[in-house]
Amino acid sequence: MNLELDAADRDFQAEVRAFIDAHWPDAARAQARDTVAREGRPSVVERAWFDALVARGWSVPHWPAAHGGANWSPTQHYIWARETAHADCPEMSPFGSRMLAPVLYTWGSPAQQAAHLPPIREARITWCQGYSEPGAGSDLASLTTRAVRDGDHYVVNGAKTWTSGAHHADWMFCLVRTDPHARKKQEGISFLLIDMRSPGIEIRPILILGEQHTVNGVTLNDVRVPLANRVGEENRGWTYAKGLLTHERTGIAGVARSQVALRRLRYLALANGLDDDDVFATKLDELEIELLALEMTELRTLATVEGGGAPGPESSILKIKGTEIAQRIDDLVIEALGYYALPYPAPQLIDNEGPIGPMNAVPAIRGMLYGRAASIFGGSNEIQKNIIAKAVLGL
Amino acid sequence: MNLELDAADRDFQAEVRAFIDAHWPDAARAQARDTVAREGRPSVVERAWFDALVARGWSVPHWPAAHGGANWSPTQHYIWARETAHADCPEMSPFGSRMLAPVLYTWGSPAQQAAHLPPIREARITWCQGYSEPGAGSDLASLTTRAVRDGDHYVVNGAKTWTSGAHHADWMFCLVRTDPHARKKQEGISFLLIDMRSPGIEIRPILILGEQHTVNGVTLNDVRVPLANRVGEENRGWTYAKGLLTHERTGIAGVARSQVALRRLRYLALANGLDDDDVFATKLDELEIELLALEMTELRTLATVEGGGAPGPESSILKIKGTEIAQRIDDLVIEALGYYALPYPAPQLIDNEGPIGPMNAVPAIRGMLYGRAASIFGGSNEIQKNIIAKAVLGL
Amino acid sequence: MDFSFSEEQTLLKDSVSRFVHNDYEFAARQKLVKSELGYSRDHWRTFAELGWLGVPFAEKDGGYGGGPLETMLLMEEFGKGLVVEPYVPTVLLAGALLRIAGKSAQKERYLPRIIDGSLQAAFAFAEPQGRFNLADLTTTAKKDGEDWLLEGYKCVVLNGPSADLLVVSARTTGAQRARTGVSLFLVDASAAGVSRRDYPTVDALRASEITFENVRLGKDAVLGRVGRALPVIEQAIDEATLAIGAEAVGCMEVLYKATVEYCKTREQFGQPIGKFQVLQHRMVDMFMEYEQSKSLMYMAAMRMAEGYGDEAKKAVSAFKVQVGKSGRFVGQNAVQLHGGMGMTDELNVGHYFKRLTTVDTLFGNVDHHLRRFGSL
Amino acid sequence: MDFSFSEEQTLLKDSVSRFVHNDYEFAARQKLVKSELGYSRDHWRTFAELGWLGVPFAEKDGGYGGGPLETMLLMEEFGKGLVVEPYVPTVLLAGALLRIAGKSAQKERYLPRIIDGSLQAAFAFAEPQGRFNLADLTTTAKKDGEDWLLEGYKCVVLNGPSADLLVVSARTTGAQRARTGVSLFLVDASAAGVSRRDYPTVDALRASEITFENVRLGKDAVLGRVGRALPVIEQAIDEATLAIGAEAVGCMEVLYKATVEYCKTREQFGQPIGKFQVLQHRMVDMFMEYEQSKSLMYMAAMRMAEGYGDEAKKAVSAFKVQVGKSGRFVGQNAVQLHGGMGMTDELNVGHYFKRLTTVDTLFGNVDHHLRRFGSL
Repeated sequence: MNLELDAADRDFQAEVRAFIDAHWPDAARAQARDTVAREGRPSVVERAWFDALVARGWSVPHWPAAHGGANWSPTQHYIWARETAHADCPEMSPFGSRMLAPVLYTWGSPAQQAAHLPPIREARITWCQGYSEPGAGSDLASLTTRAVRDGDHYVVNGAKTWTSGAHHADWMFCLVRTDPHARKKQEGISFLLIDMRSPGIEIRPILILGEQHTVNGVTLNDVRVPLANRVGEENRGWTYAKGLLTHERTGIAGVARSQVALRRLRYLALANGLDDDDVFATKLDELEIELLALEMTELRTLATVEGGGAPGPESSILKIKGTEIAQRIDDLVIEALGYYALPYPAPQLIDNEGPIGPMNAVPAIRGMLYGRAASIFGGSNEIQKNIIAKAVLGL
Repeated sequence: MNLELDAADRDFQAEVRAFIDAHWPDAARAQARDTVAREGRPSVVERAWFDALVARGWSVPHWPAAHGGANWSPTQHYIWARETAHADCPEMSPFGSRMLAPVLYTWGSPAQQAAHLPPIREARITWCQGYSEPGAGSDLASLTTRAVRDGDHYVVNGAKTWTSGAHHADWMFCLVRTDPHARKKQEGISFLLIDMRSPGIEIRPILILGEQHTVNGVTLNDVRVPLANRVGEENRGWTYAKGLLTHERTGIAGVARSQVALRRLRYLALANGLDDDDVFATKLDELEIELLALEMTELRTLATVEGGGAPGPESSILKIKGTEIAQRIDDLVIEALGYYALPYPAPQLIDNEGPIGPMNAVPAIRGMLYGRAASIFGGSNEIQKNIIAKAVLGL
Repeated sequence: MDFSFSEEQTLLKDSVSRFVHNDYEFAARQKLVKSELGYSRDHWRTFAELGWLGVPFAEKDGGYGGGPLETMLLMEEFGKGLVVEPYVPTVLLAGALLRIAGKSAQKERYLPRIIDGSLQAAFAFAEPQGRFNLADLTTTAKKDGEDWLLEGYKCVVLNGPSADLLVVSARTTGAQRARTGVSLFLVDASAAGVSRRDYPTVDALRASEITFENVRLGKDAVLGRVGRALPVIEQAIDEATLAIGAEAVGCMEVLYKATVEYCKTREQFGQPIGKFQVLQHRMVDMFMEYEQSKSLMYMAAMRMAEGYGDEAKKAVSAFKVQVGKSGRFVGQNAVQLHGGMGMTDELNVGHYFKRLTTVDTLFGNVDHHLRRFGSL
Repeated sequence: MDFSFSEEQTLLKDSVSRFVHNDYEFAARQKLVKSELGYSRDHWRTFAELGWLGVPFAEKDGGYGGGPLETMLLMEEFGKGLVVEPYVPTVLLAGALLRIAGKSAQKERYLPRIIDGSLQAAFAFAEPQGRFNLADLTTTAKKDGEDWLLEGYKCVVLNGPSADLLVVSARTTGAQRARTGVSLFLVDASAAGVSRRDYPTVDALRASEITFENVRLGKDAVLGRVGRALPVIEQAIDEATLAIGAEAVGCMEVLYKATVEYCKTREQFGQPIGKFQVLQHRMVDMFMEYEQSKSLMYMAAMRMAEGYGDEAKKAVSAFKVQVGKSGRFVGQNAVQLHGGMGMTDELNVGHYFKRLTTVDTLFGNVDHHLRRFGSL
């Protein structure tokens, strides 16, 4: 047992750091840190970063090598996640690269793989996810969007909701009901790829707490989708969608992101006259210890995976603790800011006249509000605990 | 709205204080504070206190005046509870005076009232409660102790558990099943008074965490109980037992006891070098605020009752918050004691050689251990929350 | 001991409650907050007509003759409707400072206009370096003959954009954090040397950063005794703290009840989610937090009504600690239990959550008031 | 990074596990703790025969050549059985002090007897006024010619009743809390001037209050450098802290699993109580606390194995904070979910709870280690 990186991993770490230094300049870093994150198309510096990744073959390192993945060990993935988070590097949209791609390279046809994997790898095309529906929140499988065959097309009718980035996306991967009479509700669902330019698609912004526009309602009215855009077999879509939920565990805890956030919080506390405050310092130290524990829990999971095993029961903690810690950091940022937690000017105002209060006060309150979603979306923490109770504790 | 006591209540408070000064000397107070509470018969000073109460007509103030109650207003009861707690006065065993007596003066026969109420009022006879059974914990109504008629007697067979003070008690009030075929399990239960000297009763001590003997298992083998010792109608015992659960709310929050405990904790913290410790001080202040809130919640309940109303929804908080606060104080006492939380000598050793460490270290750890029962016995806090969810929130 | 309300108090409470219920539905409120002004001048006139703007002022000053209990009742109802009209800055902050420290001439000049709704005011007290310490001031006022010259910077001045009158705390003598040497000045918002940067706050109110550059003030601009203003400021802030705490109690009541209703109707996995025991207990916890906050609200209001002193300060701080913690718990869990819907701008739940977050910060957060409670 | 155990480590763990499983059932343990001695000399001999008493000592000193990782593995298994034999005071405290600071002659005299099980020892370091500050000493040792005279009082000395050898911290120079001027002395428990008051502790171990009155010690009684013992003491205490933390992790594993099993079988209201969602989530929380503790246990052991310095101290303190909090949560809820049964002396659950409570206090509680973590 030891915590040191071995020589090969240390070399890799150095390589990663050099790459970041070369392609993600300090100015970009500072800007990423101190401004409100923007949705949509990458900015110029972000585009340059993604291009460098593509050139280096590191844009989708977790994919199979045959499709352009980097063949990294879990430890290398861990190093990559940590180093890029600490440098505030932009992340590729997860919808294409982490959520759809595993479905495509596992169950997609060769034609689908050839058409869709390269643009995702090159960050040229953005995807959104059409899973949630009004009325079916955590109970995803009770979705009602219907797809009916009409010649070599499906005709799709229904509504999706909480669709992140639908207003920027070129494509949507979507669960639809193809057999309303299936014995179990999970068994009548298919997995479709839908071009967002198709006639009949309407997008309605859903503003999130504090007027942030990231999610949307999407209505589908007689949208025609070629049968060739169905992934895998008809009525087996639930299996594919569910499979990918267990596919991706690295990074789910957000340890590196929280480490960066906690470091900034310490700086903020110092800048806000809290340096002598034992009670506040205690809260930071408690959080840091919880985060250390989470990091070690993640490393234990990595070690199991690296040893060829399946992630152990400890891995099920990652999402719950990860979101709890991230939300707690957000809360303490608000505490540290004092009165400067209140101003909430429109982004244009900041662009024109500069921030109000300390540099990162505005992203902070925005982040806190949006961060409440972390324990709701993608399976609420209550659902996560139900899963652990059943799957791990056998209750 | 105001918090001041009115003139009459201030007079009453003065009267109570004078009474306590006269009948509960400082030496008794100090001893009550610094030694392990003992089970069983009252000590000499305690006996004198109870005698004074009886003489003054204050031993069972909450009873109807006809049976020897004091006809106090809710505010007077509150004043009494507060003053006696702050002076560490002994409390009468609740089993006779608070749990059985209301059943007797409401549903008991004149003969039962004449036989049993006076000795309870005079603290001459002690009672224990035969409700819980092995196998039926929070689910009280599924009890299986059987009572079968045989002439003018019932013959009782079964087992009771968690019976506090059975080893000192003269009598037990007991729920037994008289109709095993009743439609609902609540409907076949009767309420019996059983002389603990009856042949066929066996008492087995159940030692509680830390070898404390307060509760017992009681086995009943062909115990003969005169029909005349059944309270009320046959098979209606559940109604009587349940009725008394809502009968008695004052003091359920233990506010005065917790105030005393918190004051001592502050003293203990000072004596243990924690006077400069902001983090510990913060914990005490947080608790004090919670306790203030609880006291006000209790006063709001009192005010409603005093105004002739039924206790409002706020009263359902009293038990949950009361036990949470009391247990939290116990935990902080252990923290304050440091290493002196560890010694656990037998009481005889303390009697012979004096305490180990600060005067109240030993009662403290004993109290902490026993205090864990507060959120379990008498309807666990989980059950209490189920009740609030249903009865107050309508869920 | 008496927990009942007088007939007058009940009438006041009912009239505010009726207004919130009939004239302040959520959609209309959302239109208001998106308007240029950020609130409704019509509503403000209604407040004046119903006498609410005069609640805390003495009858001889043209007011209603109310006190902390009346303010509490009114603000609790305002909280239920998330009322955005600038009652706190104008009536409860600037108004209280004038009420407590104003000379007759000052009262006569300003109070009638506050009470009749024609004057908007703000209290500029916070500074970027000062956190919640009311005495930590770098803004200064220096004597120049008979006049004063005011120089400095105030942050997050609530109602700054609308205020005609600014009450400004400034240091006239002493070190940056000394308890003495603090003075109050009445400043015309349009005076030369006063410049503002206006913005909305996260809870949809309006505030300003205000710079004072060499602002010349006459000697009648001094409010109260020179160098002795801190106790006056503390009292006004404590009154306002009680008020926004009561508002938060109103918010919590709406939130816990809305959550219960939502969970009774929202179905998942074939049953209303209110049947899940974990959510039931969470709502019980929300309910208990609300009730405990309400208890301390009553205590704080009664202590303030008994007279302003250490007992009252301690009670207000205890209440603010409770409201800070309970508000966070109730707000976060109302959002959580409403799931995705709780995250949206269109549902009212998130807006109550934002207001509760702001209330925790305003006039000192949990840690600040916990420390103050312990020190009294 | 490597989270796997060596073959030797696995063998050690398995052998301790087997012992606990086969020879340490709860009923037998309960008989032991009620005996005069409070533990079993037979077991102690077994520990010696299996080499466990030599685990942390170098092979050249006759030991097993293990380190923090081996101690962690052994203690975690001990924790599962609530082993009461005085391994911590004899091997891990007194033993560590001798190992770290002992001169060859001292090691040769004592270590073989610790390793073969013929010597019982204790470390007398705590004083009533000192709380968790290892340097806060009123016990003094003064030079008298070539000799030392030891004078003072030590509290809650674990294994005091059985100890043949006492290692005693005392102040030889400096102010009561100074970091320098602390020395260690080897004292024969039967020496003139040593008197004890023995008692059981709440977790069924044995301890003593020990008075030293004018105890005369030869110069070879000094362990390590005069006046420079504090770093040695800190290291020994940190090693022991890791060890009892690992023990607590073992306790938590037993408790969360026992609670899950109990809730699967215990029926109330017509179903196993493990079907109630609130209890399910509580057990999930217990499980998570256990896993998080285990994670920091690995971290602390690995950091200690890398070498003793600030990184190691910080990791041990982080671990102790986690164990203190998690232990309290898991212990209290194991009792709560076992209901009345959890309160009884006859069921093992309450005994694990008591041990977890004690572990939180021993060598500094949560607040102490939180502060130390923040200061490093």
